[in-house]
Order: sequence, then structure tokens, then C-alpha cells
Amino acid sequence: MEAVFLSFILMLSIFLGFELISKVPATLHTPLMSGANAISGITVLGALVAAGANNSEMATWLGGASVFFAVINVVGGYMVTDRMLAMFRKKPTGGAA
Amino acid sequence: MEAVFLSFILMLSIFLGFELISKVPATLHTPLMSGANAISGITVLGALVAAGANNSEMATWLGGASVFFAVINVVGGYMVTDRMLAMFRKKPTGGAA
Amino acid sequence: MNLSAELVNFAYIISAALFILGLKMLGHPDSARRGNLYSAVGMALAIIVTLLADSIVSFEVIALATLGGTVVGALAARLVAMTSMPEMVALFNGSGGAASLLVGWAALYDEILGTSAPSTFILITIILSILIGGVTASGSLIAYGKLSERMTTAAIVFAGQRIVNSLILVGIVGSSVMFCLEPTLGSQWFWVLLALSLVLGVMAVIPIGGADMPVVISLLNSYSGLAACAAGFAIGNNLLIVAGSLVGASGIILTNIMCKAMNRSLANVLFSGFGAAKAATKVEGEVKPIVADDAFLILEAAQSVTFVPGYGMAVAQAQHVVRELGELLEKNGAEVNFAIHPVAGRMPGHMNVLLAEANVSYEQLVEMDDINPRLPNTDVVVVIGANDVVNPAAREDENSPIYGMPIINVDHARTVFVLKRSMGSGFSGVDNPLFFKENTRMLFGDAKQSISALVAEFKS
Amino acid sequence: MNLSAELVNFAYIISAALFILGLKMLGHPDSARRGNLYSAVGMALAIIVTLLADSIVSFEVIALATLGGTVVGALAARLVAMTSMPEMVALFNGSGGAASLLVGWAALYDEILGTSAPSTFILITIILSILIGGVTASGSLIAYGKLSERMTTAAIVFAGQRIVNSLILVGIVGSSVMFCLEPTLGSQWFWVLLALSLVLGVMAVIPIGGADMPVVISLLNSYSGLAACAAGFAIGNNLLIVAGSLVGASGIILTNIMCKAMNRSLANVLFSGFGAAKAATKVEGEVKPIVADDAFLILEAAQSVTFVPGYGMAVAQAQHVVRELGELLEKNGAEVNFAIHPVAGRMPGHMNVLLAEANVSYEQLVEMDDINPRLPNTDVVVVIGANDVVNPAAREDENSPIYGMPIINVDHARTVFVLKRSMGSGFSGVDNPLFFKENTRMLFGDAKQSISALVAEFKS
Ligand SMILES: NC(=O)c1ccc[n+]([C@@H]2O[C@H](COP(=O)([O-])OP(=O)(O)OC[C@H]3O[C@@H](n4cnc5c(N)ncnc54)[C@H](OP(=O)(O)O)[C@@H]3O)[C@@H](O)[C@H]2O)c1
Ligand SMILES: NC(=O)c1ccc[n+]([C@@H]2O[C@H](COP(=O)([O-])OP(=O)(O)OC[C@H]3O[C@@H](n4cnc5c(N)ncnc54)[C@H](OP(=O)(O)O)[C@@H]3O)[C@@H](O)[C@H]2O)c1
Repeated sequence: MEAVFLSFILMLSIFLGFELISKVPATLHTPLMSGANAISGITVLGALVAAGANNSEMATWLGGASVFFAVINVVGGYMVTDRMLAMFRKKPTGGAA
Repeated sequence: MEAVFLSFILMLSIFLGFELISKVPATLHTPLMSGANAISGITVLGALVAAGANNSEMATWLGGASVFFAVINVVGGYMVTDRMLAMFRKKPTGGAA
Repeated sequence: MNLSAELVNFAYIISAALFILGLKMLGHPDSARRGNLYSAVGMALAIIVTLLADSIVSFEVIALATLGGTVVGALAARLVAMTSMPEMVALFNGSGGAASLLVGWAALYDEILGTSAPSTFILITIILSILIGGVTASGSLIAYGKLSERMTTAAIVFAGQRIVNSLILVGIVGSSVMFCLEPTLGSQWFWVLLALSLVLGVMAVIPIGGADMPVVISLLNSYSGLAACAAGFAIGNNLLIVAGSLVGASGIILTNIMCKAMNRSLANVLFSGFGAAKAATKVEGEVKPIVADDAFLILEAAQSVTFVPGYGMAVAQAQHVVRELGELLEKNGAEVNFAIHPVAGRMPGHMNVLLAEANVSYEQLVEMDDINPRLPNTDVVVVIGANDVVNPAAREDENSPIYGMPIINVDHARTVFVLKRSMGSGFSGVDNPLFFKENTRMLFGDAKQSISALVAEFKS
Repeated sequence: MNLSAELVNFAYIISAALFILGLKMLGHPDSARRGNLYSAVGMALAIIVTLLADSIVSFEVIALATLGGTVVGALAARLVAMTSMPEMVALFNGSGGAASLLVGWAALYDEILGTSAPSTFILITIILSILIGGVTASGSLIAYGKLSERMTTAAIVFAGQRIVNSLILVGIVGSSVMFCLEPTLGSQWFWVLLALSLVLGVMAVIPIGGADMPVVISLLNSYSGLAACAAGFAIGNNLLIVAGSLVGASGIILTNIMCKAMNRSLANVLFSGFGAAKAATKVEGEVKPIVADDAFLILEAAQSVTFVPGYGMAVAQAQHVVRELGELLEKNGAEVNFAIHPVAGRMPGHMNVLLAEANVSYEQLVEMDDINPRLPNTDVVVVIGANDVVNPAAREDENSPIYGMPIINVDHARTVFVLKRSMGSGFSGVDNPLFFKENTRMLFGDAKQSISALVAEFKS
């Protein structure tokens, strides 16, 4: 039954993803790409469980490595997106007239 | 755990519903309302199970009654929506110029 | 053939996808009809696999009830006049609510008779399903009564109403808690809950004026989705939850759009009986009637004509002759538009449906915000059975109950013809100063007859 | 504090809602930054509750790995130049792919060492997670190499490439099947699968030219979402599935938008090595260089000036001086625009980011379709390090590999200045006949220096 629920969730998220993204204007495509990339770092959850569950030594090391990579993706992704978006803020004085 | 999955599904569907509906132009609001109403007849599934599971006589009768009402909602809803939408079809000759 | 629960649920996923696709396609005029079909196919699929699932063992009651429901639903859908669509939707909606109530009730039997004691979570979802279903059912019936004018369309208010309503709410919460504590089949708390749910639906809708019924229906539509959702939690059915929340969201959005178009908050619609508002400034002045012959002469000379249809066009079924008149005017060299107010008629988009039925092309339909700036340069505006949506009191009279509602400013045009049968007010029950303006001419009579007379003049 | 699985999952629902809200808000310039923050909060919440869940018992490895990852990620994000954004995203993306691969691998250990034999469904999802993760990781690395020009940007093609790739695919399917049949820890099939996944990533990206890397990154981004999704199925985690599929969908849509902007199909991008296309018609003619002094005189007299930035502006970091020049021109009475080609630069919206960094206001940015009809009436177009996106061969030369790509028709303007360092070609490697046109003047040199020279002249 779990597979059924997960598939349901998959189907809904795919539709939702399409609805959400297809509205984003071209201007914001670069931050969108890197923001979405940061979200894909969600694998970090799986990595944490693998590294911390103490199931087998090998799984712990593999998990540790995957935590490392996933955290790079998450931290770097969000920070870089924020840096880009900071430039899009409303300016007190517009560039020109 | 089932409650968790169901809540996940609920959350996603609500977001999806908002995304889908907020794009519909005013022209189509009446058919949208009646089309959505037809979908709400989905209770018919619960009604069918109640009426057919043979759990207790009372449940069967209650289920039967709910099948009746739900089917009215479903059949009537889809048919009336279709009737309305049939009028929106591309016309071979436009009304005027 | 007995399908396993897994297979049934995978089919439900397909159904849900079809509902979603269907709703998406309902958003474009070209694909809307196909979208409705997709959605219907999804429903059919869900029903079929449910019937094939191994939980269903006896089919007699089902067959009978389905047959009955199909006949009633199909006949109603076939026979209803396009103008009575809103009432019809109200009834269908009430039907859905009643179904949710009954499903919850039946689930209760199964749970209580089941092997293990029902969990509080399940009980709460069942109670929600009964409560929301009951409110939807009785509320929709009242809405139907008001819309079809089988009962007074005025807001029904009485002293102590708030207290009574508060007591009902307290009663509902109390009986729910008592029932959850001791869930037995014969529990009197259950009956109290059931009765109060139905009463709540009635009490919630009667203080709302007839003109606000479309908002109510849309909100009740949303409720019927929520009821399906609750039923889904009660019986652990994913598809009920998905479909229910799609409907719930759609109802809330439509409600919101309508409230915005009337410049009122939802709370204002629900809790301030329309008729009970402060008295508007009394309108006085001279009314200038006109006969079809004279109206024809003016129309013949007009360079630009804008039609503003309202509920009266629906009542008179005048849409076809209106289209004809429009064509004749165009042949005569005038520019012809139809100005559509978002809440003209009794449902959102009501006028669009009617004009589409009469084959008026999209391009001629203009929205309120686009037409208003053009009206000062328009020679003739023909108001066909619209009233509230062209009432300048909404703009000028701060004491008017409809003050603040955006309207079509027909009084800014050079000449206004108002086609209606009497000096009666619109659905909001508010007087209309437009009828007394300098540039307004009243063409009394049934809209269809008046327009037909004009068409005849043009043809001769 | 140990949270139960239910509580953790309810927190995941909130996280998912935050991701969704965040993505929604990323769609408007005003709310985008807040949206990214919401999404980050969702991620933090998910990480915290996961750490508090009772399945996690040892924290040393986690603490170390998290610290390391945070330092690397934060430094990279801080130090990277805005112009190298595309490479950075490629690396982050590869990182995510590697993580998915490793999670799948670790899950494999747990499954095989677990009490009951792993189900085929679980095995398949694990294999998918490893396969997609591996392809994403190695593919992103190659994309990084090409974008940063650490390796040749040309398409690498060799005889028999298709056969080799087919063999790899067959090997992957074969080893997966063998592994599923006998899932043991030391299975050589697993190693074959792992190696082939990484090789497949490399082989998939090397035949694609550097100019198409943004499309590849966007597609790999989508893959990393799918990998997270597969990992979610493998370990039964809802949030991985929701977040993964949101990312998957977003990547595919962006890919599609880019392909459309280049007028090519995705298949064409992926499978036809760009450089390997038929030879374009050789371009010949006379090049007319111009020096900054002369360019200044012409600009001073111009009534309307349009800047067309491209990748070269990013390389030269010229955006700030460009804005300054724009302001001076406006003071001088000219109408100034910036024409933005959707695929100028190396990422979609790349130019928007740079010009926003330099404080150019939205209103001055004009999209390709809007600027083209206005170009014939434009006095001067200043092309700043753009090449492919203004190459008229895309319009005129049917043999050109970029034929059919929509471009900004700068050659229709009265005068065109092209600022670049040499006669070298753009990222597509295609010659540009624009440089030889009658009305084109080449202003050779680094874009920033050239523009600075113009600014200095205006100021003096
Ligand atoms: N559409 C929606 O979604 C929606 C939602 C919420 C509220 N509402 C409310 O509904 C109202 C809609 O305004 P409206 O201007 O369209 O309609 P209205 O204000 O209800 O006025 C309709 C007018 O049509 C006339 N009429 C009726 N039958 C006629 C016939 N056979 N021939 C000619 N005239 C006829 C009536 O006058 P006589 O009796 O004198 O003929 C009446 O004054 C507004 O108050 C609006 O707030 C609508
Ligand atoms: N943006 C996207 O999302 C995306 C997606 C897919 C593909 N692409 C591809 O990327 C390309 C983008 O086109 P583009 O016109 O922006 O760039 P381009 O065609 O790559 O040309 C860039 C030009 O800038 C010049 N340049 C480099 N450094 C410079 C400097 N410091 N000062 C002055 N000039 C400098 C180079 O000429 P010199 O070496 O002579 O100076 C080069 O010709 C297209 O082929 C497009 O299809 C982009």
C-alpha cells in the first residue's frame, strides 16, 4: 500500500511542479535553476539516515560521504541563489530615469 | 502512518487546486463551478463501498441512499456542464463580422 | 473479477490525473469540453474499479440506487433551462452534500460494529463528514429556494439570531465531544449532531440576501469538496481526498473572485443580511419612458452601441434576438459591443454562457474595466434586464448597501435605454437612480418582446 | 529528544509546503528572494527533524560531513564570480547526483543486511537512484569542464560512438537484471552497474557542444530531482519524492524553454554534436574597424541606442560601465534600451542577472520579440560581446548549424558597433557574417575597456 501512496504523491507533485514553474518569467530563470537545484539537495535526508542509523560500517561511511556532497549542494545552492536574487531587489534609486 | 500520507496528499491537492483554478478566465466560471461540483460527486466511491460491503443492513441502506444522491450529483453535474460547454465550441460561422 | 486494493488504488491515481487534466483544460474555451469529458472518464474509471474491488459483495441496492440517480440526474440536466443553471447547480450540490452525510453515517455503523474500537481520529473525520455534508445539503436547499424564488429572496433576520447561532455551534461541538467519548450506535448525541448540522445549514443561509446566493453556492460547492475530503479520511480513500480538495480549492477561489467583483469581503456577504443594511438615500425624479418606434430611430442613427445584459436577459431568454439586433446594427454601420459585468446574472460568467449559446463571437464581449473608459464616447447603451450592475448608487451614494461595488458606468454614455418590465428593483432590492437620469429612457416590457420589436423595425 | 515517525512526517509536510511556496514566490522578482528563504527554511526544518528522529543514533560522521560540506558549499557560493554561475550550478548539481548515488548505495547495504530479503520493487528504485545519480554526477562534471573551458568546448565525436553507447546501455540493463536476481553485497554486477552509470554520464555529455551546456545542465538538474525521487521510493521518504519531482518538473520545463528559444528539439541538442554539423557557407568580405574616438562621435549624435549584451559582457565584467554609458547617453538625449536574447550568455536569464547587478532598471530591458520590429528605426546598436545571438546566418544561411535559431536582428539597425576582442567565433563555433556587413563597425578590444573609453570621452 505504501507504494500506492508514494505514487499518488509523485503524480501530484509532478503536476504541481509543472503548474508552478511554467509561470516563472525568463528574467528569473537563472535563480530558478539554482534554487531548484538547491531543493534537489533534499537527498540529504536520506544521507543523514544512512550515516546515522548505525546499520553497518560501510553504510555509515557511504552515508557520511553522501551527507558531505548533499550539504555542499544545499548550502551552496541556497547561498548562491540568494546572492543572485539580492541583485533583483527593489532599488532605492533606479539605474536611470 | 496512513494519516501522514493522506495529509501529504491533501496538502498537495490543495496547492494544485489553487494553481489550476486561479488561471481560469471569468468566461468559464459557470461551467467550472458546475464541473467542479460534478467532481465532488466522487463521494460515490464511499457510497458504493458502504452499500455493497454487506457489513450491516443499516449501513447498506444508508449506503444505497448515498449512492442515489451521489449519482445524481455525478451524472447531472457532468451532463449539465457538457451542455453548457457545447455552446462554447468554435463556431463555423461567427455570430457577426 | 476481484481487484486487489493496490490495483484499485493505482487506477485511482489515473482517475486523479484525469480530474487534474480535466480541470486544467476547463481553463481554456477550446479545450473545456474535452476537459469535462476527461474528468467524466476519470469518474467512470474510479466507479468501475471500485465496483470490481473485492470489498463489494452485494450489488442489488447499488444497481437500484444507481439507476434511480442516473435517471433523476440525467433528466434534470437535460430539461433544465439554461437560465435556471444556478438553481440546478445548487440542487446537485446539495445532493453531493447529502451523499457525504450518508457515507459518514454508514461508515459510523461499520466502525462501531467493527472488531476493534474506532480511533478518535476516525471518529472526528466521520463527524466532520456528517457535519459538513449536512450543512451543505440543507444550505444548498435553502439557496435553491431563494434562487428559484420559491421562498423570499430577502435576507431573513430576527432578534437574537446571533445567540441562536452560537447556541447551535456550541451544541454541535458539545454533542461531537460527547459522542466521541462514548461512540455507541443508539447514542442520542449522534441524533443531536445530525439535526443540528442540518439546522446550521439553514441558519447560515437564510440571513443572506438572494443577490448573494451565487457566492453562497460557490462556497457550498467548496464545502461539498471538503465533505468528500473528510469522508476520504474517514474511509481511507485517496481519491476522495484529492478530488475533494481540488473542488474545495476551486470553490474558495471562485468565491473570492466574486466577492472581489462586488467589492465586499466574504465575512460581509455571510454575516450582514443584505436587506438589513442602512437605508439608502431615497431616489426621486422624473422617469422618461420611450416606445420601440422612437428607440429605433435613435438606434438607427447611432455610430456605436453597447449592450449591457443582466439577469433580465436570462429571464426573458432574449439572447438570440439580442444577437440578431446586434448584427442588424452592425450592418447598419454601427460598432457593436457587449459589456459583461463579472457578476451580472446569477452566476459568475452567466452572461458569457448565454451569449455563447446565442453564437455571439468572443471578440465582441468586453470586460467591465475595458468598457468603462470607452462609454463617454458611446452613442447608445442598451441595458437589457440588468439593474444592480449598472446602478450608479454604487459609485455615488455612500449610504447605499451596494456602495463600493464596481459597476458599468452606463450613465456616462450619451443615451441609455433601460429594458425592463417595471420600476422594480434588482436582486439586491436597492433603488436605481439611473432610471431618473437626464439621458436615460425606459423601454418597459419583457426584454425579448422589446428587442423583437426593434428587430422588426430594422427589417421593415 | 526522539521524534516518532509520524511527527517527523508531519514536519515533512510543512517542509514540502514551504518548498512549494518558495518555488511559487521565485516566480516574481519582488518575492523571489523571500521565496528562496522559505525554501531554505523548509530544508532546515526537514534536516532538523530528521536528525531528531529516533532512527538516527550516531552523530560523529554526520557532524564531520556536515561541517565539511557547509564550508565547501559556503565558500564556493561566496567566492564564485557572478559570471561563473553556470559552472557553479553544474558543480552543485553534480554534488547532488553523487549524494543520490551514495544514498542508494548505502540503502543497498541496509536492505541486503536487513532481516528479510529485499523486494524487487525496492531493488529497482535503489538501482535507479544509483544510475541516475551516477549519470548526473559524471555528466555534471563534464558540463563543468566544458563551461569553464578546462576541456575542449567542441563536441567530441568518434566513429562507432553510437555502438559504444548502445553497448553501455545494454550493459546497464543487463547488470541491473543480474543484480536483481541475486542481490548480494559483493556482487560484481553491482560494480559493473556503478562504473557504467558514471561512464554513461560522460558519454552522454561529451558529444554535446559547449554552447549547448546550459540545456544540458538544466536537464541534469531535472535528473538530480529524479534521482532524489528514486531515492525517496527506495527509503520510503515522502519529502524526497515531493521535492525531487518538483525539481524534476522544473528542470524539464526550463530545458524545453531553452530549446524553443534556440528553435531546436531536445533530441537535436542531445544527439547531434553541434560542431559535427554540415559546414556553413564560408563568410568573406571586408571588416571595417573603428576606434573609440570615432564611435563616440557617432553615439553622441544618436537619437536611439540599443545595447545587445552577450557572454562577452559577462567575461569582461562590463555590466557596470555599460550602465554608466547608458545613463550618459540618456542625459545626452538619446533613448536607451537593452535588448535581451533569451539564451544570451551561458544560462537562461544570465543577462538579466548581470544587468540587475549593475542596477539597470527593469523598464529598459526589452525582449527579443519586442525589440526586433523597432530595430530598423534605431540609430546605433552596440553589441557587447554577443555573437551567436546576433548572427544573421541563423536567418539567412540554410547551411549554418544555427539556422532557424531566432536572433536579434541587429543588422537591420542603421549602424552596428560590435565590441569584441578578435574575429573569433562565439560558443557555437560558427562564423558571423554580421562582421562583414556594410553598416557594421568592429570596436576591437576587451568590452570593459572599450566601453570605459567611451564613458571617458562622454565625461570629458
Ligand atoms: N453573477 C454572479 O455571479 C453574482 C454573484 C453574486 C451576486 N450577484 C448579484 O446578482 C445581481 C446581478 O445584477 P443584474 O444587473 O444582472 O441583475 P438584477 O440587478 O438582479 O436585475 C435584473 C433586472 O432584470 C429585470 N427583468 C427581469 N425579468 C425581465 C424580463 N423578462 N424582461 C426584462 N427585464 C427583466 C428586473 O426588472 P423588472 O422586474 O422591472 O423587469 C430586474 O431589475 C447583482 O446584485 C449581483 O451582486 C451575482
Ligand atoms: N543563455 C543560455 O541559456 C544558453 C542556453 C543554451 C545555449 N546557449 C548558447 O550560448 C551562446 C550565447 O550567445 P552569445 O551571443 O551571448 O555569446 P557567444 O556567441 O558565446 O559569443 C560571445 C562573444 O563574446 C566575445 N568576448 C569574450 N570575452 C570578451 C571580452 N572580455 N570582451 C569583449 N568580448 C568578449 C567573444 O569574442 P572574442 O573572443 O573575439 O572576444 C565571443 O564571440 C549561444 O550560442 C547560445 O545558443 C546559451
